[in-house]
Amino acid sequence: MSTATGKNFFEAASGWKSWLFTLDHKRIGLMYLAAVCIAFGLGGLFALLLRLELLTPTQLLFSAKQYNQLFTLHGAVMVFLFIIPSIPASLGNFFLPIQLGAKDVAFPRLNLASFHIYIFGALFCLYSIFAGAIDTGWTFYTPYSTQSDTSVISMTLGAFILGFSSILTGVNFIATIHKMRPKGMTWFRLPLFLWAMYATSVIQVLATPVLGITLFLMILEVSLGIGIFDPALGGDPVLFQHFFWFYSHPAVYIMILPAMGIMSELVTTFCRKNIFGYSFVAYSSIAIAIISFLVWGHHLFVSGQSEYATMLFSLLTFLVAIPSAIKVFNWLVTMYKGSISFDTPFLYFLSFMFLFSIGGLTGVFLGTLSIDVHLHDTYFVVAHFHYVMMGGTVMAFLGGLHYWWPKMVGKMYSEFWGRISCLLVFIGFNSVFFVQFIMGSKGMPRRYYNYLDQFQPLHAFSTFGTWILGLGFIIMAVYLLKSLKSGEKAPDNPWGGLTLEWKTTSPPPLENFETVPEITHDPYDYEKAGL
Amino acid sequence: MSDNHSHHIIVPVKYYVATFVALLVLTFLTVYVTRFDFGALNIYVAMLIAVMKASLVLLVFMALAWDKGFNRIAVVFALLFFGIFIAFTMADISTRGSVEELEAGTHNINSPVRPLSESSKHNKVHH
Amino acid sequence: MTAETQSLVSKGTFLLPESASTLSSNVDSLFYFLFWGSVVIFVGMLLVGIWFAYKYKRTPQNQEASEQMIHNTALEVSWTVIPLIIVMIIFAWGYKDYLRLTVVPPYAKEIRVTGKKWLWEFEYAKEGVKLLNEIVVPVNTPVRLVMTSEDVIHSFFVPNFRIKRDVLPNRYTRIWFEATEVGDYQVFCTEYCGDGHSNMLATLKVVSESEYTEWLAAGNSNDDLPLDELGKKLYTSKACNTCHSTDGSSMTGPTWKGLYNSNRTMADGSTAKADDNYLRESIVNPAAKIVAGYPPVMPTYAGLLSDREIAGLIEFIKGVK
Amino acid sequence: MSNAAPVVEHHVAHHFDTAEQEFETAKLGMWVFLAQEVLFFSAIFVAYIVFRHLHPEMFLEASHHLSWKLGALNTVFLITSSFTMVMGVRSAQVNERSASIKYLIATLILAGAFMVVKYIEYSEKFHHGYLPGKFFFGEGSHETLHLFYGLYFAATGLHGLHVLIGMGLILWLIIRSLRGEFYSDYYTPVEMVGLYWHLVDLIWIFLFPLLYLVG
Repeated sequence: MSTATGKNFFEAASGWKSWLFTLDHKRIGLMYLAAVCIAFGLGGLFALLLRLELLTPTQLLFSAKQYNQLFTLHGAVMVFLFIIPSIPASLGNFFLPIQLGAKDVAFPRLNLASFHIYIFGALFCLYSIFAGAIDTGWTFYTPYSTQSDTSVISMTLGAFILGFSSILTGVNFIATIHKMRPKGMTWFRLPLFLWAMYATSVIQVLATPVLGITLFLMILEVSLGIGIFDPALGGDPVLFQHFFWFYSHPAVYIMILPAMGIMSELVTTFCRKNIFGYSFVAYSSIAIAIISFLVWGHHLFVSGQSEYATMLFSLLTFLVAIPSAIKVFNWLVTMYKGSISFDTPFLYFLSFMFLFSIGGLTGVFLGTLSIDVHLHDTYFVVAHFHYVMMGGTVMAFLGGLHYWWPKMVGKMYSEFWGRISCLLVFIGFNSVFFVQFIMGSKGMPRRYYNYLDQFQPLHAFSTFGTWILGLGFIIMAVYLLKSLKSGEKAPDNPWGGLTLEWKTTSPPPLENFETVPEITHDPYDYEKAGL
Repeated sequence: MSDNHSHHIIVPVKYYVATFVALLVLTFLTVYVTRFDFGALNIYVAMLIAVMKASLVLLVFMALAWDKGFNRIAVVFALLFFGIFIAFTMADISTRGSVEELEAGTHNINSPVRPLSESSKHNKVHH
Repeated sequence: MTAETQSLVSKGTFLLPESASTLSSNVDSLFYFLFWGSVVIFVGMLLVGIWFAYKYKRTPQNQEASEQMIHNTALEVSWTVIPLIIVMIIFAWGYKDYLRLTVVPPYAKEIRVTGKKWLWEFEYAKEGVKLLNEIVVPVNTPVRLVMTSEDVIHSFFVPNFRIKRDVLPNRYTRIWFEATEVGDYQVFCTEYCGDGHSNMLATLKVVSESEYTEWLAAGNSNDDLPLDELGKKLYTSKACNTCHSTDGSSMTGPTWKGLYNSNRTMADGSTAKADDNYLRESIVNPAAKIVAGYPPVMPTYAGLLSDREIAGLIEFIKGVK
Repeated sequence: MSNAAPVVEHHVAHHFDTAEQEFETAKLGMWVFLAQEVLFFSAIFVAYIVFRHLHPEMFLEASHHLSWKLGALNTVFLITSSFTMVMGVRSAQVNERSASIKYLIATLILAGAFMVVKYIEYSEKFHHGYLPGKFFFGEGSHETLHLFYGLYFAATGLHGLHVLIGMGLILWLIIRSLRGEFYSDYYTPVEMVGLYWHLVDLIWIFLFPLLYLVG
């Protein structure tokens, strides 16, 4: 039905309804992108404020309760509103069908519905911020959450609703990858980003419903007191932790797998080289997805979980380190004998490699039982998961954002400012979080409003780092928004990428391709592509 | 890579009727067996019948018996992770506290702890 | 916030606080094994990365990859299998020490611990001693703590001993240690439990066997202090300062500044004058009168404070103006 | 039945190549969604197993408070409705529109009957104070009985919600069927709702013996 009019998808329709009720995966992806960026800004603001409070060992700006609300909201907004949908729902939505060579996702209306559900859930979360912000920590541990006088129900309801948005996106992507591949696009010709998205979707579909039912039971617990999580009524608070982490540990891989997918795209394009060990990288995504379901109990090593279960979970936790390590080694070797160009996206690739390696190696410390006893619930854990989540996922998200920005909006950003901001983000991030490893192993517990005076120099250093980090992000926001207005027009293939999105115009037409390209070789085969 | 050659399966009515009858019989059976006490096995008998009923519904009513590979895999994976959820949670619940009963040698732990008398002797030497 | 405990940051090794129990050195050796192992792997990868980035950067001469190396099974298998073996060794090592940390020697001395918002209560059942936010143990003696919570989940953490265990309501959890060095050690609550979480601290005093016996015999009294100084001491040691300020600011509970003999309005609308009897009742039976605007969260101190200590606190409150 | 309504022909959505691809994709999506549903209910079953393990005798007592007769009746209702549903789908497959509509209406009625019985059971429980958690004031020799009822209401309530959603979907099918939108080449929604409905039945097949019979 589409005609080769030369119009891109922006020009295909106009008016706010053409966005809010669009069935085009590209527009939905961009709306998600805007939404997650706003959520990131909000979560980042909370982070700046709570780090500011920690500049001194005692009260500086906020009361203890306000501080507790700040770190809870920081966690909840970053996890549920930003990082879970960050890559899959925005960049994934935009590029999954294009890289596949399809006209759209399998269920466009479901895709729109999941965006609307996301907005609806986000509104619930925002409402809860103004109606007595929740102070339970983003993990909602019982019985604290059943006793808290803050808006526990509206925040959990928000997270419950957001969960369905995530599930529906997962269903959609699985069906798309299975059924929408054009002729020639075999499983082993899929770009590695799609393998990662597929593995992510499997986790979204199989793990997120457990979060749904857990939060549902928790809402019943708070409102009706059904008692299964409440020790005062004969329930077991550790059971809540099992339920919660059955979702929330695999959720960590919902966050990192798409990031790993982006890494594979970046390293091949900017080294002009075929990926080293395609099948190992692809299968390791699936392996991570499956093993991720078997390790949730490592969050409960000191929670009163049985020692036998603890042993089992620790053993399996070590297994999940292997496929992650395989990926990192493969990316590193892909650089060998390449032609490496240090454009902004590749700088993010290097940042990811540096930071994610630290995050991964410190994860081994935490998986080790005797050491976890000491490090559990200290700043070491805070630093570890920020190195993985922010050093990993956010760096990859930014790498992907810069990589695909010209394709999405058809404009180039300032390369100079791109590199400056990447450098600031990298330096700022390390200043904030590296000292937290030391604080943690020295015994500083997390979620502390006041702390011992002796920790102040380290805390202050960390707080100064947030300002560098914040500056990096402000610069980024400025040059990206500026490029929308006055950026140079982007060529169709600015980086020399081989995957299908670079074979259509920037920005792509309504149905992605004027003519669907023929797929005759592997996604990163620079020899056959004859570039 | 769509499979254009496959056709919709139209299952003969007799299969549906037979399944329906079997389900009713099994429902009757599951109620009937509660008259007998198998002790701890009660739950397994009930679950066995429930699994048989569920398999009938899945295979015939939901046509998995004639369906494509992936739809079966989806079900298998859902049940697999459901099973893991139960097994691992129960691995905790049912073994809690049992490590307390361990004798120090069971896990080949060379406990660094000395008997009290020895410890107090040590103490005197120390000071 | 200050603590008279041994410094966590300045003492000890590069990354860990001073080790002071029989098992902490085991934990530390594995920690440093992992640490140096990680440093070697990380620096190795970093050097390889820098070398590649330098050698193969895009130049007019190097516009295309010089060789498309896409697979090497030996390499792939080796970096799958070798890490697997290494992590399995780490797992076994960690589990062995974990069991040592967990399995309590049967002849350990038992102390009961109760966590509640936001204080630690220690009860020596045999000796009939009850302490608040302070625990005294003899050196070189295994001690078992049997812990429970009265409200939400707390967690008992002694960094110098490398031990930590959650404290759950309606259930007992156990932890044990054998201190090897005399000194004062910091106890933290490490499971988030609300506004006073970061003030839920305690001091663990390790004393010599003889001092311990003396301490038990002396019955833990503060008889020699004047009343108001005793109150001042108790204000921090019994964690009153978690919820009550002396500078007029409103925390979880009302401030003590100008409290004495002031008129108080209760949540139910009644009023009362904050005289000695009112203060005493507020300490031993806090739920009897709740000042308007404050949550009814204060635990009772009946049995935890002697009459003289209560009198000391009242004297201290009188002095805060 | 308004068999007179002409067949409304279905157009394959623009991003699919063939009707076959469209159907297969929808079916695969539905199965993935059902996998999600299984895990959605999973935590309730896990909680059931955990608390049954911890309080076996309390569960024994509690299950005697439930009427196995009403439970069995409801089981028969749901199994029958599954049968009528599958016949409704089959009739659509072979272009027998009026039969399809009749079967769908039968399914709807059976689902309604299930909810009526559920209502009778619930009001009886409310009357005797067998309520979840803190509202519990029923009689019983175990003081943890409220835990069972917490689970009972969570499980049956959630299942009942699924039945209600299913009834809405079946009603929607009936309306679309009457408009002549389903025929042998296009009956995707009927098939999908059918799958969903069988899953609702499946869950009840397990809930019935676990809650009413095992003791």
